[in-house]
Amino acid sequence: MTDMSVRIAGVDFKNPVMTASGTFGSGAEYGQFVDLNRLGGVVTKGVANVPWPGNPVPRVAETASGMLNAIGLQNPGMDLFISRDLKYLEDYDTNVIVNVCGHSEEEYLKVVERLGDEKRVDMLEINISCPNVKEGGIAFGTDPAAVEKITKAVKAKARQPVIMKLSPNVTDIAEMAKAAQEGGADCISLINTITGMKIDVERMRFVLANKTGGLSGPAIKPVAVRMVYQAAQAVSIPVIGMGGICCAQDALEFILAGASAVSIGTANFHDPLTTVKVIEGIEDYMKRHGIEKISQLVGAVR
Amino acid sequence: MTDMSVRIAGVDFKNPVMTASGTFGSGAEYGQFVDLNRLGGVVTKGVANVPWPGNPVPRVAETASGMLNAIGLQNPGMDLFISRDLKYLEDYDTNVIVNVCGHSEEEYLKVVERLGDEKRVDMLEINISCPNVKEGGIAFGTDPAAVEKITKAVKAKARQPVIMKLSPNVTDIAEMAKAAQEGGADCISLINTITGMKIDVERMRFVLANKTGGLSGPAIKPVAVRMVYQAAQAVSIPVIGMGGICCAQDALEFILAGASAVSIGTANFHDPLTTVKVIEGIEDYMKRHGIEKISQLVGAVR
Amino acid sequence: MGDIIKTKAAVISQEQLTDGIYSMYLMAPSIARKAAAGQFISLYSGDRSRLLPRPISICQTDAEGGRVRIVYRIAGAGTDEFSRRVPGDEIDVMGPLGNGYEARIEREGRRITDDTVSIITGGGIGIPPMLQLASQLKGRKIIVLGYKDQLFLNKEFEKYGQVYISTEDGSAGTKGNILDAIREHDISGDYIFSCGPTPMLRAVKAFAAEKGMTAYLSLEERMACGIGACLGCVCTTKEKDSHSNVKNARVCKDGPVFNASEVEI
Amino acid sequence: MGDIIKTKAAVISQEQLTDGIYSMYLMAPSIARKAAAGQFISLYSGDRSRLLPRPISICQTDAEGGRVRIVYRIAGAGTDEFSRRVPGDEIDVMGPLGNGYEARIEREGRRITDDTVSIITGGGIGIPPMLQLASQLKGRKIIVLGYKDQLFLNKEFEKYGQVYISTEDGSAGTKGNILDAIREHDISGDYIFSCGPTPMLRAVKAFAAEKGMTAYLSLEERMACGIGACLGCVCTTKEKDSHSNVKNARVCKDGPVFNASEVEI
Ligand SMILES: Cc1cc2nc3c(=O)[nH]c(=O)nc-3n(C[C@H](O)[C@H](O)[C@H](O)COP(=O)(O)OP(=O)(O)OC[C@H]3O[C@@H](n4cnc5c(N)ncnc54)[C@H](O)[C@@H]3O)c2cc1C
Ligand SMILES: Cc1cc2nc3c(=O)[nH]c(=O)nc-3n(C[C@H](O)[C@H](O)[C@H](O)COP(=O)(O)OP(=O)(O)OC[C@H]3O[C@@H](n4cnc5c(N)ncnc54)[C@H](O)[C@@H]3O)c2cc1C
Ligand SMILES: Cc1cc2nc3c(=O)[nH]c(=O)nc-3n(C[C@H](O)[C@H](O)[C@H](O)COP(=O)(O)O)c2cc1C
Ligand SMILES: Cc1cc2nc3c(=O)[nH]c(=O)nc-3n(C[C@H](O)[C@H](O)[C@H](O)COP(=O)(O)O)c2cc1C
Ligand code: FES
Ligand code: FES
Repeated sequence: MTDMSVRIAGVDFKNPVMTASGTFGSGAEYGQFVDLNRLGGVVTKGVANVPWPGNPVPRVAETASGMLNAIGLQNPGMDLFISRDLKYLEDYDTNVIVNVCGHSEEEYLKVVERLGDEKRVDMLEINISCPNVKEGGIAFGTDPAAVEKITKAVKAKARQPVIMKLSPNVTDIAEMAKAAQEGGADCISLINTITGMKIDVERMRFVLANKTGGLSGPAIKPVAVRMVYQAAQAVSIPVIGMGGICCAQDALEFILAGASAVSIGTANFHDPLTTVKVIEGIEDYMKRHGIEKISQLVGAVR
Repeated sequence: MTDMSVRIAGVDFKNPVMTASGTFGSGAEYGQFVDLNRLGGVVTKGVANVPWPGNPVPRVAETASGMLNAIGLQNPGMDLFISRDLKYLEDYDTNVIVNVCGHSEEEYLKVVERLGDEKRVDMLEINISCPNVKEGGIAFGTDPAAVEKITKAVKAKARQPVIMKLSPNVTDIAEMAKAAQEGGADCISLINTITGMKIDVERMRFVLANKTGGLSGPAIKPVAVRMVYQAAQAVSIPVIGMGGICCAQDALEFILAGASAVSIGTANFHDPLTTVKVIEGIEDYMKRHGIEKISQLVGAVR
Repeated sequence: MGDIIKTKAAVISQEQLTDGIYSMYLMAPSIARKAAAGQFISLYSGDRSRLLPRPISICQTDAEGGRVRIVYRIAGAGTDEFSRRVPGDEIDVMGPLGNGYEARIEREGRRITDDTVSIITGGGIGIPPMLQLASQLKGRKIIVLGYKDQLFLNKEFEKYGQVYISTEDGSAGTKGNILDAIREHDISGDYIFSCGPTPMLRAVKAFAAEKGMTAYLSLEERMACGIGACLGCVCTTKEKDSHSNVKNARVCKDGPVFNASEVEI
Repeated sequence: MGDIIKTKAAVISQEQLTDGIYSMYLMAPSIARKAAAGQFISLYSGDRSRLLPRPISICQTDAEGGRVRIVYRIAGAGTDEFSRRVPGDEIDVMGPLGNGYEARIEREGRRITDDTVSIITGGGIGIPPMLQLASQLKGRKIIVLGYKDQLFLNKEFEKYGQVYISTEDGSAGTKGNILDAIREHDISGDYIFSCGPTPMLRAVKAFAAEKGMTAYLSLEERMACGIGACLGCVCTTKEKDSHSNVKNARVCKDGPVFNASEVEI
């Protein structure tokens, strides 16, 4: 028997494969292609205390084996999110992880408190790493003292286990991981997108209205695997890895590097069945290599 | 007439297209494919005061639209470099930029002093950003105070104009660019490679003997363009841009973002004629857009 | 599970209509069966360095034959790749995507009858989706097609109504854009349907407002998912839309067809 | 300008020899004219996400016909892609690369005459380059081929000398590796040439040292440029080599063929 279940911060996952925030809505759209019951977890698009309009278009651009996005955390606000998106997810047997965003500590805390009462929320993922909003987001995620402070503040209010989502746009990821752990995080996830830019040379202007955007997809996978490895070496709390995962082999790179679970983002846009294919591929790999429990693979390459 | 010539730190280039250090040897091998006389400049592989053996193999690995390398600055030492590689370049009418590496300030300075007498050396590029050596390299390039200090030390001894080559593995590239300018650099170049990792999941081991390597190629272009833009906005000295350039359009992205010249690295491995094709493509673009002098394009998108 | 499917579609035929404009028939029965005028499909590149879908409007469907026709312009590497595919090759496609014209009209409680007069306008590469609309719409149809210089598809419209043409260089029809043609021929109707470059859509919107007509426009935006999940492709709406809770509708899912009065373009 | 060229080569034929092993003929006249046994070519993927060359040994050349034959194993995405190319398709190739066996022998001042006895050994996917060597080498040739289980190319060697076989599962020839076959048949000679997995090359080196024979080995290493510029593909040498000024020779340019006594493997 291959046992793909993992336990992260006291939460049981049927398998280590989830969706990456912002690439899967709250599951309704991709639910047309994949049975959400098969997923380890659904990580929702970032939600704030009030609706956010996001950035002007164009918001997305293709790059070599990747893409840039500058959605700017458009979201319908926590009230509609709870009454509609969380409600939709009630019918599924998968973990729900709500990604939380804010412009200030106060805004983050409003969402964290409000979600505290929601039974359908299994974990919170605090996005301190979005490169596409002027205030908040990445500003919190590139200074270890700020990471520790916001983590502490969130932990003081949170009723669910807290995942701190780290930015790759830093000199030393291990330091950021440690700061999150110091602050009391139950888990860290990484990487968010790497800040990038594309210029339309024929029209002599930026492709994205926001000038810069976040780079995701297979292009960034080597950077993500390296950072997950460094972070996992630096802390004792579990790590959720992501960045460019397209197939089971990619997911296994993250797990062998130290991730207890993985998230799949950009690849969904190319193939909506990616999550399920990755789950099946990991199972097949475990059988071929005679691995009984997936936990045996976590951090096995060091 | 399209005028592609540029002047950087008092040095005249017939066009803004050069090779990226470490990808072109000292020109002899690619000289079989391209006429070196056509290039704006040849930037040599990093050279140290004594021969360096570099890292164990495997040293290279392919990634999605990119590659990892962990050559570890293998080089024959400055004496053989001068007597053989510089001598070879004497026959060509192109600028010669020597990339300099070291484990300590002292080692950098030994090379800088020794090259001071060499007429064939038009500029020095100081590599404070190699992620593949334990000491020196990147350690100098990720702390602004260290960048300023090494720049000052090099400038005090250098007889040729000095380019400081910056690392992308930092939180704030503008700060690094300013530190180099503060230290008296004549020019900055960026980006060097981004630290990455690849795991062979079937064999459950790192693909590179050095575990980590530097990511280069089209995959990193959006990050490189963003950093060149940010650096060019932050300083008044000229910027040489690189990272994933494969065609004229790519090179023009860097120029429009603020680079006075560009270097081509990984793309040579895929197509040895890339440099010449880029030169021809830029010329064609200038004609189509009625641009007389390439300097009109530098930083034109902001 | 849903109505949208992702599948491999075999290329049945590939034909160049004019410089850089191609017509391709794909075998995709489940899409052909369901697709309505104004909907689109996403085509995926076979090259692993190009991950995002290329949205292309459905130009014609043949439900019985299982065929979907697209007409497209080479705009970059992806469309260039598609133009090189030959019969027998396969392309990954997803569809049908978005809401077509009739779905939107119905939702608004309107009805097109045999007495309705519709002006169907397309500009440049916005012309192809209008062919399916022209073939399906009830009532009388007046068709106005705008080109830069070289004409394509115009003959195929003739069986559905009177066709007027405008060209920027005046080489055929009215010199100017489709609004010039509409004014020159004093064309009027109950509805106006339009797909084309944004300046043209803006002009159509203004014209419709001026004449008190109802206008439906098909918008374009850069997409990543094509199914409403990523919020990449929004357009600004006049009122808060129910999904976003801000004034941002998704072109891929809520559109691409919108009532001109509900969007800011 | 140099001897190495990069060119598009048309696929002439593609044939599966056994599970996962393919034989392909390419039309590349300028490479065919110059290539010597032991040299290799770099093949480039048509997919923009895979940038690095795939080095593949030359298995046979036909200078007049302009054809180059390679025999390769599907090891990953690149070789899988090549195996799907059909006659008429084109592949970007560069070559001929590296130093072959004869160049190395000559450089060392040795000569192979009609009286020389050579043992030619290949293991697995190291067998293909030995075919060209077997066809060109003077003197008497004893050929020892090592397989896991399924044989390929072995018949084609028969016209050049006595062929001995080893298989890991014992399904043909000696059960074991090529050294077991050599010992079983008490094979000896003046030179031993070898290409195959590193453990086999190590065993050949030790065997040659023990018997006082000269051994030439063809090494493999991950490559980026394939022409000596990037220093990606080095092997450790006993002495400082003149290019690196450290004990690192480039497999792509200084090799892939080395005298066993000069390299540490
Ligand atoms: C709803 C909709 C329907 C369309 N219908 C048609 C049609 O019927 N015929 C036709 O020729 N074209 C149509 N287009 C435009 C078509 O999608 C683009 O021309 C095509 O995506 C360009 O891809 P490329 O790889 O050739 O160009 P590149 O410029 O290399 O593409 C790079 C990226 O930008 C995106 N992109 C580039 N141009 C556009 C654009 N105009 N709109 C949206 N994304 C773009 C691509 O999808 C890709 O992700 C439609 C667009 C939309 C949104
Ligand atoms: C001098 C030389 C001669 C060779 N001759 C042959 C031959 O005649 N027949 C044959 O089947 N194989 C040969 N190989 C091995 C062949 O190069 C690899 O199997 C092939 O590159 C794998 O590419 P891939 O895309 O299928 O695999 P992937 O694993 O997807 O390749 C990923 C990257 O790793 C490199 N790589 C993977 N395996 C090897 C390897 N063993 N050696 C070097 N690079 C590798 C690839 O070139 C590519 O850059 C030779 C290798 C060398 C160095
Ligand atoms: C369109 C898009 C929207 C995203 N939105 C969010 C978000 O709201 N919150 C967040 O924490 N990360 C967001 N991300 C980052 C992803 O969750 C993920 O960290 C990143 O894309 C790397 O994974 P990938 O390469 O698999 O996409 C977004 C990414 C994309 C592409
Ligand atoms: C194989 C290899 C070797 C390199 N060696 C050096 C070096 O010696 N010194 C240096 O400053 N940069 C070195 N670099 C970095 C390149 O000069 C360049 O900054 C980087 O590769 C990004 O450009 P590219 O994407 O065009 O390759 C090396 C890069 C590669 C791929
Ligand atoms: S493309 Fe993702 S929401 Fe429209
Ligand atoms: S592959 Fe570049 S030196 Fe051999």
